[in-house]
Amino acid sequence: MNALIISAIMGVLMMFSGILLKRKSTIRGLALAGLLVTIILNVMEIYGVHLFRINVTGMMSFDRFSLFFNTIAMACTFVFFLLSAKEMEKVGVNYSDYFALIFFILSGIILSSSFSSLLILFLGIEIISIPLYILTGSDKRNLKSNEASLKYFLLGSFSTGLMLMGITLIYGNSGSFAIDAITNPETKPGVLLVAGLLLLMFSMAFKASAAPFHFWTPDVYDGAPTVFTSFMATIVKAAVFIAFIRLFYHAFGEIHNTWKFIIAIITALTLFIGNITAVFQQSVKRMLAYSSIAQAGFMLMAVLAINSIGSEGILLYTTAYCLSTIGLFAILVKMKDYTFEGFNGFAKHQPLLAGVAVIFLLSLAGIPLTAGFLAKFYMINAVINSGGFLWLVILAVLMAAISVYYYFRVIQAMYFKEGEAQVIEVSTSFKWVISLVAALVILLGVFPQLLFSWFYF
Amino acid sequence: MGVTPILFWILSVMALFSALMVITSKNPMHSVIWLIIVFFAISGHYLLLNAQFLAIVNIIVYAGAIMVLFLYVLMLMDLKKETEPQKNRWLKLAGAVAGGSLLLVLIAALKKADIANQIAETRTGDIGLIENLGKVLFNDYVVPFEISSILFLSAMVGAVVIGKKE
Amino acid sequence: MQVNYYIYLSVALFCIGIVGVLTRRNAIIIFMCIELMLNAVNLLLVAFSKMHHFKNAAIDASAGSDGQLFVFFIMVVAAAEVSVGLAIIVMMYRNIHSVDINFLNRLKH
Amino acid sequence: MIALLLILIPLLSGVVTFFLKKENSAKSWALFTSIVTLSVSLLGLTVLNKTEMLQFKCDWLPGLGSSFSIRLDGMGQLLCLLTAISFPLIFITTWHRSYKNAHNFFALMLLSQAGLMGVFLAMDALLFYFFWELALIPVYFLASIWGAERRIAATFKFFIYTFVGSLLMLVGLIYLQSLTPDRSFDIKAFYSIVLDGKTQNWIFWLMFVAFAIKIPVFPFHSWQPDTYEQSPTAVTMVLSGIMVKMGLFAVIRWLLPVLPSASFAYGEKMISMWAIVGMIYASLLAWRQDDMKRLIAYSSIAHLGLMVVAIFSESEIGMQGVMIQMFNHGINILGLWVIVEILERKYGTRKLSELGGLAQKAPAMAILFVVVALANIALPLTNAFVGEFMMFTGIFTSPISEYEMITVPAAGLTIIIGAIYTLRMVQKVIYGNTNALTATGTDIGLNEKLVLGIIVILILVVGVYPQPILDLTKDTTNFIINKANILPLLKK
Amino acid sequence: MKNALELSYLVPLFPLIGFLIIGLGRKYLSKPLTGIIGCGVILASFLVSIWIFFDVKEGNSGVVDYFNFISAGSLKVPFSFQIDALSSLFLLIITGVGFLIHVYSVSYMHHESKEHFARYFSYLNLFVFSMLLLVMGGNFVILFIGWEGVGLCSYLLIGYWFKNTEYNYAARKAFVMNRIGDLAFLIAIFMIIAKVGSVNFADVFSAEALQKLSPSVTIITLLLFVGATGKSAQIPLYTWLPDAMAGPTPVSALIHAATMVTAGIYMIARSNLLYSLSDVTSNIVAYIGLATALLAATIALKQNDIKRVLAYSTVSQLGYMFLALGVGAYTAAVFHVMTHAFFKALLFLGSGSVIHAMSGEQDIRNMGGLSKKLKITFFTFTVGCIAIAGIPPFSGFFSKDAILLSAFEKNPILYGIALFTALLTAFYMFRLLFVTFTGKFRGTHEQEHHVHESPSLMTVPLIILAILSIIGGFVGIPEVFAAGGDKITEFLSPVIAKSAGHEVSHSTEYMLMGLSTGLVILTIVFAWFRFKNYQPKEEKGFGKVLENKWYVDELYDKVIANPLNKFAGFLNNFFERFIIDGIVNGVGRAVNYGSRQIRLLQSGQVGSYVLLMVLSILLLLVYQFFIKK
Repeated sequence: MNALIISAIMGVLMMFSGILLKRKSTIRGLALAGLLVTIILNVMEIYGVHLFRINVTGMMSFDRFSLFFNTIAMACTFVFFLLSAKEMEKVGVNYSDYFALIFFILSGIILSSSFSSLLILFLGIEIISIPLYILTGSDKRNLKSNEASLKYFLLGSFSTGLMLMGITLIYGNSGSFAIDAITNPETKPGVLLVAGLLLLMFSMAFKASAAPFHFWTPDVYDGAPTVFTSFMATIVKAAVFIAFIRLFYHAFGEIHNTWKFIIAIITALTLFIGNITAVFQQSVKRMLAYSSIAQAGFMLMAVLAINSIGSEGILLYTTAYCLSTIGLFAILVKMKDYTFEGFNGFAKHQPLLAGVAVIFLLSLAGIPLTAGFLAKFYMINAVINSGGFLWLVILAVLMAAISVYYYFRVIQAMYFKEGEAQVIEVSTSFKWVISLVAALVILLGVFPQLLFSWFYF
Repeated sequence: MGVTPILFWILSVMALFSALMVITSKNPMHSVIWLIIVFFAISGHYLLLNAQFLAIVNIIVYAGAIMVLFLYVLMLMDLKKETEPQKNRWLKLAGAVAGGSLLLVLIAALKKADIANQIAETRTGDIGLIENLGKVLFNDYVVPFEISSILFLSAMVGAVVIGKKE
Repeated sequence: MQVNYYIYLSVALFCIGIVGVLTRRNAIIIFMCIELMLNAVNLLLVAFSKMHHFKNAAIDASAGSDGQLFVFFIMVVAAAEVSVGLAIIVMMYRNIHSVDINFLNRLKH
Repeated sequence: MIALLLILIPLLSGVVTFFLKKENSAKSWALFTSIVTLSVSLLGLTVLNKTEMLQFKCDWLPGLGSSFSIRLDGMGQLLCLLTAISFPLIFITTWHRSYKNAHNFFALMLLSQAGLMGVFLAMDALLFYFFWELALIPVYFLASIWGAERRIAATFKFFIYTFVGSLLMLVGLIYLQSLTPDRSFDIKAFYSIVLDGKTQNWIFWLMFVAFAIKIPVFPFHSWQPDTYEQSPTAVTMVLSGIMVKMGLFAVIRWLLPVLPSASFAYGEKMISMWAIVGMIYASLLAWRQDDMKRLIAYSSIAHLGLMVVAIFSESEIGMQGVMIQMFNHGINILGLWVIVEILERKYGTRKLSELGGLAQKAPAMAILFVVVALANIALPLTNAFVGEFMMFTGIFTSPISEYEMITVPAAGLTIIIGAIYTLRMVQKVIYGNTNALTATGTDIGLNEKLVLGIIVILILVVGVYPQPILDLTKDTTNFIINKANILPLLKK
Repeated sequence: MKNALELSYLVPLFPLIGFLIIGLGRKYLSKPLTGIIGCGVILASFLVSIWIFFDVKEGNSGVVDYFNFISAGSLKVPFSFQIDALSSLFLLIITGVGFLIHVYSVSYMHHESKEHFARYFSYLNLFVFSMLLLVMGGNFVILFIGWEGVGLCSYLLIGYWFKNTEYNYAARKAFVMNRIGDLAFLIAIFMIIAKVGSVNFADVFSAEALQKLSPSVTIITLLLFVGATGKSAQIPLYTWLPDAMAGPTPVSALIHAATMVTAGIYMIARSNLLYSLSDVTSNIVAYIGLATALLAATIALKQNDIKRVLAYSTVSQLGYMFLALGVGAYTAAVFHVMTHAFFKALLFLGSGSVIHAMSGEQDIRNMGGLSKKLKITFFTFTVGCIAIAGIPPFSGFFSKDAILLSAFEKNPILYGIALFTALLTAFYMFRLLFVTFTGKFRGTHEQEHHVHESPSLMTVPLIILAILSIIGGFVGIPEVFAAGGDKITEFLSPVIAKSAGHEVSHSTEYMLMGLSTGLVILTIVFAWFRFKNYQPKEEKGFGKVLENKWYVDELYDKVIANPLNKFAGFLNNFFERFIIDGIVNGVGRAVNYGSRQIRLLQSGQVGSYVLLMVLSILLLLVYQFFIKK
């Protein structure tokens, strides 16, 4: 609750900061400070410090899982700010508004990680989506940005329609929006419930960019300004997954036999399409868009597993995935040429950046000693421990092997090929931060309990 | 057959017919008009279900504000009906067939719902009255209500960001 | 009225909306069709709300009002969405002087 | 303690090497630490009975049922010794070769050594997997950065190929873990699982594919000749001398004892047959190669095929043969690669058709080369004879085999073809008359003499008196065979 | 004084030390020193061997264990030597003849450079070492070690002049052919291990073990025999031996005539208890031996290379020995090994002397009339020819007679063919003698001018061997001549059980001896008339077939080597590239192709995205509600 309110207030503050503050660095500083405060207050809430006592009438519950995830999401946002906030200046003139929108999105993220009513889920998802439509289109004179924005908007609203139909049907069956009152374990799930559940699943799959509802993802991620792609491909997607898991764990966990297979199909399709399509991409940015679909396939395995390993794993997965992808995007933003060829000879000119990029790529590919490996490991472990679906696991690892193909193309370009990779000036502080992020990725890959011991205290 | 069913059927036919007209009209302006008629028909349904508050809000917000906005934008763009080139016929057909099949599947599935024969009370029940809804809204739903303000704020910021000339 | 009539009606409207989205090229019309879908949902929600009220009024006098409130929130969201959506469409129109979604083809493959 | 040191020394010194910018200091440092590692490994041999010196265990991922548990058993001792011996030899051999960004090269080499050590020491399945990959990745970079012209495609194929395998293995390991009573990755837990045949079959194939790719067993071998050809020779040495042993090792430690009935069901009947087909196939191919690296690669496939057959014969003698042969093959092939490295550096070619007459120009090299080549064809009194003899005996007298009169002669054909291609290689390289390229040849230098000398001495010593090694691995073998042998169960 | 058995390790140790010293010090040792060390170590071995021989004669035989070579599980292979009558006899032959050949070599190889000279002697010493291991080995594995070791040395020495590609091929051929036999030998060893659990001769030939082995004794003995055909150049693996003449002549004398090639005989004689269990194998051994003897003899008729004639003659004589083994006359076979070692070494060294005199010329068509200039060589060569032809009282007569007699007992037809072969032998040997040493000189003037008798280091061994060829047969005088004259049978009886005595009557025996001697002398006379004034001419018809060795090499090439090579080429160029690697790369390409196709789904059109989404929803709903049970 602390974080929700503070981030909303921060959003408002940032809205006005554009008028009051002239220097962009001050705005950035304010945002960073505000976010830091939010994080601290959120952590304090974990330790029982509640700034606000509000009766939420059972519509939200800030349990350890959600608070913990919120911390991760905000910490990743913090990293994102540190690495890329400066780049947002280049997008357009409304510098402070971008921060405001991001803070609003953070509120939405907090909502969708702590809802216990479908209404809050709906609101949370919408609060995430609407600012995103705008951020996507924020580079107003760039036709690609425009196009992406409109596509995202049209398809997003369409999926909102699906979601609402789903919620309605569920409501028709159970007469309540509270997620723990939706299913009745004693009776067989009614047709309305199943239909609603599926429609809800499809719309969540859409938000999580799972195949076959992923079509918006490459276009939007490609068209959006790269800084915002970085944000929405990581933190936002992570939040959607947390919402997804929360919903299916709490609301539909008891009737998992009805939907598990469908999820398995979606997971399989996502893994397949995401990985296979990424292979042929020529632009690293677009490749990362497909890779985010592919990673979503892995994260869906936590939804499929609905067990504690899966929930634990999704936290690690989102952390690993967010850190790596944000780091990679932060480097990508600095590049003049987003194609693979643009990276040729990068290692020679920027050995440090190339080195950390390798770590991020290895993490995304799931190579041991990086957080990405343990994340994938958790997912596989979760599915295997939930019983069945070995075929899916095997498909997943085969696809992971394919993912190596396109991630390593970047490594090959950087290290093994000759070329003149063009890079914008990078500051020393940027190098420090990104090295720390890379170190964190490795640290989490070797000692993931650093994350979990905190989770379990 | 009482008045209620008759009204129900009239309103339903009206809504469906207007909805079909929305998607088939060549002229976007006509589509808007037809859509407004759909909203009126739906408001009629709300009244029939004794949800007066929503009926009014629907008229004001949807048929009023939103549709006017649409009209305004359309007029701003001055879209003639010729300007909308028709989609590939096969794609259209595919779209229609897909939507139709979805309808069939959903109805075939939901037909078996165990609540199918329950009654949605019409013309009675006072939960749809402003007073009652207001009580619930400001007692139980005050948090979401406040949260929706975040939504509005962000939409506002967004509209400004997008709309403002640089 | 039996609730299944409302179900059929709403589903029909919903699907008409979908067909509209599928068959039209004008972004505004498509957006209108999405609004149509939302309205179908609203109608169904109200119907369910009244159904639950009818069933549970004895236990809880305000039973079913949450459905109607949900409709209220949907309208709120729809209004916000429309404002943003139309802004985006207008921005698009400013750049390419068209609202034809078939022209949205710079990003593909 | 010793076990931990074996991993830590190369790991830490590898990390340190990244920061040594001068080529010579990186080189010397790498050589120095690898010799330290060797000494530690030798020290390990002297304290065979002090188990507390040879093992180390601490918590690592308690939530996942995994711990950092390493132990030096007989088989581990042997393979760690092989690893420890190989690296100094590799460094000495390539002493005069100059690498671009040498510090990175040596750092990655040391890291791969740490990975290899870890694989041989790990007593925890997850840890094992970690090291398995840790060994692979530096090698991938080494080969891709410092390799030959077509390195990128070739090593990439290698990497993806092996990565697919190891991921499947990971699935298998996790599956096994989910079946252990206490959800643990500990090897003891794995050994205590009792599974029905059907489950075993599933997991068996998942894991075996990984090992088969690594070994490689026909028809999963196609990455190998390309990779060997394209990698810098120092890396090829690591790859073929030690890394392929990982596959065999893993089969022995993680497959046979854990999934005995599936191993029994497929190993002897199916895999052995394949391996034998592969042996003959690879031998025939080796016969037709012109590039020495490819020739040796195919020859290695043939030799490893025999080891696979011997492993699945599940006989004690055969298994002992495999153990000693893992060591021997590592030493022998290292010797061959040293020769290749020398030839390539001196004459710029590895093509048999372009070499010749070096016996006149480089008699010392020729002699050492011949000894190594003879070891490659398992001539008696060389180390390989002991291994191959025992393996063949094991296969022939295997308690589970029914077709020994077919398998052994078929596998034995490779003895003949092996002689053909190895002698062909010897002949083309050192015999005949010199040509324009080799006419100016000179004999090998002191460091190369030293390396080849050590290798030849190892070849002969083990060939004449292999008993110490056999004694070293006896307990491991007994244990594995007892775990793997399900004949008593079947009889019941 | 210690027991000789305990010092038996010295016998192979000396040559090993010699090998190491010469091999490692090849750059530093002068040629004379190399020669002295090389010969000295063999002499030392020879002396120890003599001592051992007499010790054994005293009845002092046994097995000496040194250390565990391999001990794993139930398999225990000790490194042990078995010293008994058979091995001590072979020790004498090997070290004795070996010593003479070493001495001969010092002079024969004197024109080689220092290092190559040393290389030669180190190989030679290594060979002796391996050969000693072979005959001393107390079990099959040690025997096998020596067995392959001698193969290796043979390889190294055939290819001694490594610049010559032809020679290298010959060396490789020898090694590979031997390996084919070795494989069979190995399998036999495995079978013995499987049945008996031990490889020690003492265990394998015990009554209990023989009982266990008897069900599969035929296959085991056959496999052992295949091994022997490789080493001892019998059909079908004989073709390497004539080619092996590429090596220096003393090598041919030592390895390819006197010692190594008789390893097969030794091995079968060693396993005589096994062979007597299987009639089938014995018959096969006899027939193969006889066929080889005949075939090689016919080829030898038309060969013009002096060493090749001798090589085929060796093959033929080895066939004889196998005939003896096959008919159960193990002693006769061993006896023939001994006499053959004497006279064949003599002949080879003699030919070496001729070649030496002719400055490397080996074609007898370019010789002739050498008897005048090479008196000692001519004389000793003649002795060798008489011995091999089997004219009493030369050594060949006794051993050959023993074989013929045994063959006669077994089957007169065998005897007939064997006798015919003996006649052929006499014919081609004397053809060789006459063509080389009589008539007119047919070489170039330069050669003629150069021809000279070899130095004494070469002639003395010739003379010693000639004496041995003359008197060597007296250790096996048939019982008909002198009771108790057959000392060799007596001596070998602990290893090879004495047969009950010949069944044929003395008169028959006399008649047979007379017949063979008479016919041989007639043949020699015939050869004299035919070849005393030999002029070379083109061979035609059958002669050409013989000159081309029945085209067996070509046949092998066509039927085995070429198809195999082509098959390997097919595998390399097609199967590996397009099937194995093709599938792997194909997977990659399929992924790439799939990527290009699937990416088309991403058409960029919102309409198609929605359509695809709706269709997916439709399918999933249909699955959930109407298909899923």
